[in-house]
Amino acid sequence: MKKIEAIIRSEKLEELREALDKRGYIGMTVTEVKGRGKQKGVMLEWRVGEYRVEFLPKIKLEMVVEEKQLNEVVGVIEEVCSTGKIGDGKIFISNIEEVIRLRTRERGITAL
Amino acid sequence: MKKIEAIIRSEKLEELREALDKRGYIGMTVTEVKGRGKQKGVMLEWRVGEYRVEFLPKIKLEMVVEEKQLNEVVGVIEEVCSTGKIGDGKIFISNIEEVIRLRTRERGITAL
Amino acid sequence: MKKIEAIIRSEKLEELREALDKRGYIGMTVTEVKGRGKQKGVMLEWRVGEYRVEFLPKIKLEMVVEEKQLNEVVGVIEEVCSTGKIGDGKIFISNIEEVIRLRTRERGITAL
Amino acid sequence: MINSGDTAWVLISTALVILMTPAVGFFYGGMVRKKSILSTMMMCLATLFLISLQWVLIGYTLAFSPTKGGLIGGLQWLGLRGVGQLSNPDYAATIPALCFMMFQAAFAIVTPSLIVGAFVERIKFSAFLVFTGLWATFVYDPVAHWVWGVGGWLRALGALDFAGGTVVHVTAGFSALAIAMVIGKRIGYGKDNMEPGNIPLVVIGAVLLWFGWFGFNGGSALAANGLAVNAFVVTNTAAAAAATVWMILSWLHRRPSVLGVATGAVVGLVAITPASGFVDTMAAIVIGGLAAVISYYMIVLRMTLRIDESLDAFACHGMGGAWGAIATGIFASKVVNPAGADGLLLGNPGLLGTQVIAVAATAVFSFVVTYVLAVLVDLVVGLRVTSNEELVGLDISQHAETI
Amino acid sequence: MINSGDTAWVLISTALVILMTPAVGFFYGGMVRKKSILSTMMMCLATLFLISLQWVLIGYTLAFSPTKGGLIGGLQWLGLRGVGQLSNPDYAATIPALCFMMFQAAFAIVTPSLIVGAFVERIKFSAFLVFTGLWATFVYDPVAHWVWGVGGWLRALGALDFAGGTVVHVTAGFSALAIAMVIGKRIGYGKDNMEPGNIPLVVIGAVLLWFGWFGFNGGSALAANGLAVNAFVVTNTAAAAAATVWMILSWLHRRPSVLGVATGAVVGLVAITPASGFVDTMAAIVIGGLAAVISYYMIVLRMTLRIDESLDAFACHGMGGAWGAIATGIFASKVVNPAGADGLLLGNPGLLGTQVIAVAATAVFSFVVTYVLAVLVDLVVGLRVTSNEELVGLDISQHAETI
Amino acid sequence: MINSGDTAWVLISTALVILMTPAVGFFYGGMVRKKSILSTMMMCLATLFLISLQWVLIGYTLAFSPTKGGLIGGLQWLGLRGVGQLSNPDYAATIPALCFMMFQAAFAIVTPSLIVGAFVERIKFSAFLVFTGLWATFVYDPVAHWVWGVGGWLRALGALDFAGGTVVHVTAGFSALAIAMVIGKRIGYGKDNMEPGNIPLVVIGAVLLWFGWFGFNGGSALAANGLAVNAFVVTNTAAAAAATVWMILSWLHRRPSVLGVATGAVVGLVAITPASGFVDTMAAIVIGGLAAVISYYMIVLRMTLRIDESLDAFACHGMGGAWGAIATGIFASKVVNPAGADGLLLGNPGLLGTQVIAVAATAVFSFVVTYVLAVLVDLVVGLRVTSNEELVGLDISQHAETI
Ligand SMILES: Nc1ncnc2c1ncn2[C@@H]1O[C@H](COP(=O)(O)OP(=O)(O)O)[C@@H](O)[C@H]1O
Ligand SMILES: Nc1ncnc2c1ncn2[C@@H]1O[C@H](COP(=O)(O)OP(=O)(O)O)[C@@H](O)[C@H]1O
Ligand SMILES: Nc1ncnc2c1ncn2[C@@H]1O[C@H](COP(=O)(O)OP(=O)(O)O)[C@@H](O)[C@H]1O
Repeated sequence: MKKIEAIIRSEKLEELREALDKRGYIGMTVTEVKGRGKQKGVMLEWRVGEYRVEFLPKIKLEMVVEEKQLNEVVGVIEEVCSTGKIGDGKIFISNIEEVIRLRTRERGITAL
Repeated sequence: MKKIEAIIRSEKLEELREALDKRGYIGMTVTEVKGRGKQKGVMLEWRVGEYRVEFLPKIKLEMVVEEKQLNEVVGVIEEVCSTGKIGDGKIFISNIEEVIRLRTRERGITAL
Repeated sequence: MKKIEAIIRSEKLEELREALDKRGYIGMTVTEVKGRGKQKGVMLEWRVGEYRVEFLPKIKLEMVVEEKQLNEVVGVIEEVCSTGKIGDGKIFISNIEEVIRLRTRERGITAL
Repeated sequence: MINSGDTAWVLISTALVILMTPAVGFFYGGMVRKKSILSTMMMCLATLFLISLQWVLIGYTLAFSPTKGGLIGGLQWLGLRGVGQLSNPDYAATIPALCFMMFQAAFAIVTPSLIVGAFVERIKFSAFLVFTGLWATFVYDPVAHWVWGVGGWLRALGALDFAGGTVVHVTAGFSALAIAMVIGKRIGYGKDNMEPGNIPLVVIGAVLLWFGWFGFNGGSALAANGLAVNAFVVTNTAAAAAATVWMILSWLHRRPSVLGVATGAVVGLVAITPASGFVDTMAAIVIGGLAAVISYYMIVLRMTLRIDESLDAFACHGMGGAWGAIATGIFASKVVNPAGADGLLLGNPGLLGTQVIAVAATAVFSFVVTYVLAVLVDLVVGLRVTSNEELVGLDISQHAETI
Repeated sequence: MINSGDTAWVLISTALVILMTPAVGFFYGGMVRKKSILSTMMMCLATLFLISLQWVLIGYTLAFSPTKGGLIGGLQWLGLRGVGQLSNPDYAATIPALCFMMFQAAFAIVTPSLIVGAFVERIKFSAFLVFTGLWATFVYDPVAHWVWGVGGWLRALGALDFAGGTVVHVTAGFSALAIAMVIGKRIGYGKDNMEPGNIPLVVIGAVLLWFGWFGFNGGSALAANGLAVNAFVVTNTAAAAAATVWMILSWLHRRPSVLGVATGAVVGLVAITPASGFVDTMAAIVIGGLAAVISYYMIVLRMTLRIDESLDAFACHGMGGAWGAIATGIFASKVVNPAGADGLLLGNPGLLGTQVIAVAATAVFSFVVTYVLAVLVDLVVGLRVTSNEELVGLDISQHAETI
Repeated sequence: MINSGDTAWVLISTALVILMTPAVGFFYGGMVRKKSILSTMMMCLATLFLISLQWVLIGYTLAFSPTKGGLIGGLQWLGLRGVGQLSNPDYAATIPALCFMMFQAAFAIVTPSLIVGAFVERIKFSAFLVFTGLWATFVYDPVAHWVWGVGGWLRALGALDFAGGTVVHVTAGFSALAIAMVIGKRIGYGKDNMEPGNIPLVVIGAVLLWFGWFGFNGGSALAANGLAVNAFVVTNTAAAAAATVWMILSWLHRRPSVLGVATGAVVGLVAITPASGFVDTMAAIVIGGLAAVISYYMIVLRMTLRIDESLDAFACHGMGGAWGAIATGIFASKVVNPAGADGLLLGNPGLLGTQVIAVAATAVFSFVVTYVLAVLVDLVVGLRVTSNEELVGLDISQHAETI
């Protein structure tokens, strides 16, 4: 199984969730994170003048999927989350050795 | 070394921490996340009527352990966090190549 | 590619970001987490007396880097974040199989 | 003759009512998504700044100086010329004219802030400022003159509005509906969940509104006398009754929520506003209780019709104010206020008719003029932010800030 | 004759005291775990709704209408019949009777909200509503009659309670202890950490309580006169003294915390309440300072005994109110209030005896009746949510909301 | 003779002003980083406790009892001896002397809390307490005597300060600059971003300040009369004008922020303070509008100079207060206040000269004495926490608490 970790723009989450929902991908975990990349930060207003915030709020979406689903899911994320502007985010893919569903104590792919 | 990533019900954290404590598992990192799975979301009250919240607050607990400890820790988590009701959560297990304790700059298992 | 996951003291983040910045490491994602380790918790004041908080606020910094950069980045983190006192934190290193830059849909090292 | 007790009471009441405008900002701000909380609070604050200036410069004279044919005041008191520390017995014999002016200022300020609920999370801040300035001048000031100005045509007709059921709530509510229709729905409305960003902030807002309303209604007696006390008591009672009924309605449906009771309380406060100087405590229970039922089901209807009048200023203020004005026609009693009139239940159906006319006139006028103003502002300035700005949230896009 | 200055003062004081009930909600709400903040605020809001109605319907007549044997008022003023815009010289000669009624309403409302601290995070919302309605009727109303009603037996005995040390704080505090014993500890009490969920909200609550207390004590003069001023000054002074002492005590222990000084301030306000119309500023320093010591160590004791009277209404209000009532017997002076009495320090030990009787009677009565009511409600409705609902938190389980 | 209306007004005004001290805590607390929010609120709360006690014990007599050569009051009223429920016509003929004392207490309390902005996030709590106690006694009390005490030398000179432009704002602002220079910059200042931790809390603070300021300025008439009303009206107007101008300035620069308008409003309130009993509404627009320009560019300058006077008490209060005092010399009019004087625009340049002297004297005195006190406290107690404590944040390190 593979873990897809996508750092995306916060405002894209709802649309992405729906797009994944439609193709039957329900299970996922999201975290509010702060990110920094090409888009180095943002200038915010202070009482007078502004200050740089070095980290921007982003959403980290984690999904563990079967290997054969990997491409489809990545495709959907690319579809929805690429705007072509700096700050779109990244996807990281890594290996997951085992999954356990706590409710049923099932293991492996059926536990997804 | 293995990383155990458990998505559990928030209200189980205290109990789980104690159970792990008792067996000598102290080191862990927890994050407040929002999850979505079989238990698709929850209906919350608005001023009138209700609305669906697509993501539920969950706790992500991360523990890096030696391979030989893996089964014991997973067992404790299953013990404490399975209620048999939808929303119990999942455990994901993956490989960790190196650990460093910042305080001492130790590496490997002794750094856990 | 490797993922460096460092659990550090919150107050070290700004310094670390700058140190990494100087060497050209810009991309990173940070999460506010709560941790527990040797430093078992902290006593906080209640109206009268105190209570133990079992988890302490920490920062989790995630960076995906090329393998050849690994040592340099780990070195910088050690440099900045080791105070020698309990609670300095840990670094976990794991493998990342693929990276995708959403903006350009580039894959692999160039996407970092 | 200036009476120090009356002046003390109207002054503190004025402070309480001024506090209500930011309180609306807390109440509304907590109900929108996290990315637009500051923007929502900001609009209410900006209303306070803008109308504070508009009122002393031009608003007060348009609303209260000697009438032009019952429709609008003149320019005699432009820039407060001649409005001083002596009393003006036309309006309040025992307090300085400047004190009456300021009490009225607080009403002129809070009213447009209520409309903010209609267009949160999608309006351009510049467009909002322009709209609010125009609205105060072309909707609020004339209606205030009709109902409260000496010689105003609704006042002459005998319409009763103790503290602003028509002037404040009907105008704001129907205007909210109009501008919501012009600006259109939020992206994702009816599909995405629109979680309230900060419910404790809603409660802080609601509580300060309740607190401020004692000045709103109690101060409208313009004296610290039995009538002020009556208004105070019925205000508290109606709010309690409405909150209780709302709690029951939502419990019947599923669960009694904090958002629900906070809304119910505000609706009760709205409904008792026009009646508070004319009805007694037992009537207040009925007025408040029924107001909750009316507004509750109006929200249900509004949602069914999929109109994104986002925070229900129409259902709460428009309908609540209309019901309160009509209820005044039913429950008013000269025992409570000899300077008022008896209502339907005391055998005088005429008052009810007058009240209905007052509600209809202010509702239609507010809706139509606001619709026109909104279309105009949309043409000239553009009402709405870009969809990208909307998705990012107004806090960042309009104010470069985050909570 | 109605005096406008007195009326203005009592009206605004009433508004201040009404603000205190939601303020208790903020104070308590910020002290519980994040999952039950809204539920805690909701209970205080619901107290405001419920008792606002209970009081105008039945509470006021039970507490203040002509006595039945010194124990309870009659039903003469049911639904406020005959309570109007003229004054009732039995209670306050210079303000409308309706004004006195409303000022008292605010006290009747805030008192049960104090008990909320005893059962947060585990009570069923329905059970809470039933309990609160019963408690107001069977505990508060009689005790208010005893102490403040014309003909009430403690009043007849000469007990002094300027603003509710016994009527408000002793009743609430001892009742909190009783119901905490019936409902039992929270799951995990003494084991899990029970982190306060929002300390700034605690501060907002404490600050609004301090602010409201000027109306509570100052308004109890029922006139804007020197006595009101005295009450105002000693109120501020006692709060400051108590907060300072609490700060020192917690510093000696380890660190001066915000939670600590906020608590200390409230304890000082509680303790000065019964005394505020009878003692001078220097006495206020002593009363407030000692109150902090007493309540501080009472919390230590309570924790040692592992009683989950969760937010220490007993230690703060029960003990603070008792100490204040007794201190009145020690420090009272006819120089401050000729209509009062001299206390022990001015050579009149009799007053101290009377005060002790008043405290003992209200404490025992409150504890016993509350215990019985709590057991009854537990039998009929069930006091406690299921353990699953408790673990999930009352916000979701009782109100389907999250902050 | 005690007048009940005047007493009611000054009492409620006092309550409003006392509310301002914690409001400063919210305003400042929301502007610092998350790790020191509680510490910032705590310092303002502690000011309230400490100076409440200092004032009744020693402060009031130093500031207001019969003069020692125009420089300081005597010890005649130590511990409030002789300050009672009768009026003292030297200060206010129609309210109890104790009422005047308490109103003044609120001013003495709020002033040192303004200085907190200078040293947030790095001061040792113990050092803060010592400094504040000394400052109140050696800076505030003398200056209050000079300007407001019978026989005070600036009062004798004819300097006008209706509600504390010099006594409150110039002293606090110049003292803030002095202690900021002594304590030095925060670690990372000018390098790390110093994100405001909670902007809604800033708004709550600003709103309560605005609300409280009606008591601050309106109450300074010491009666509920036309002058109080005038002060009330110009207060609101100047705040609105300043907020509007600040909004425009920051919009010209980039975006109108909530932080900006909140600051603007406070600056307008500061500037109108000394003038509020002497100028009319149109002058208030000018005074408020220019105040925003002055303080805005003073912050720009302060940042350019890289002085970490962290929350700009100097730019906002020091400069705002100085400008307001000077503006009084320009715009004052005997039409508004026959007991005042005419200013420059009405042909009396003398007043302007006196005002400049008053500003200069209080500014220099405050700066110098504060500098000396700060150095002394640094030597004896140590002003600053360790760098580790600073990095962890003052909430944990000084108070063992987290939000
Ligand atoms: N090397 C990295 N490791 C971890 N997270 C990264 C890395 N590079 C970027 N990110 C995350 O991705 C987000 C978007 O990166 P950015 O460079 O701004 O986007 P893009 O280059 O796609 O326009 C960042 O905010 C950060 O959270
Ligand atoms: N495929 C997945 N990838 C990542 N997280 C998941 C996945 N499936 C479930 N989760 C997480 O596990 C939580 C529980 O899942 P759910 O399906 O509701 O539980 P269960 O099926 O065990 O009753 C979810 O809220 C989500 O956070
Ligand atoms: N085995 C582990 N798995 C996951 N996180 C851990 C583990 N051990 C420690 N941590 C994280 O590292 C942080 C620091 O650990 P701690 O033992 O206090 O530090 P140190 O031993 O370096 O002084 C903890 O707060 C926790 O977040």
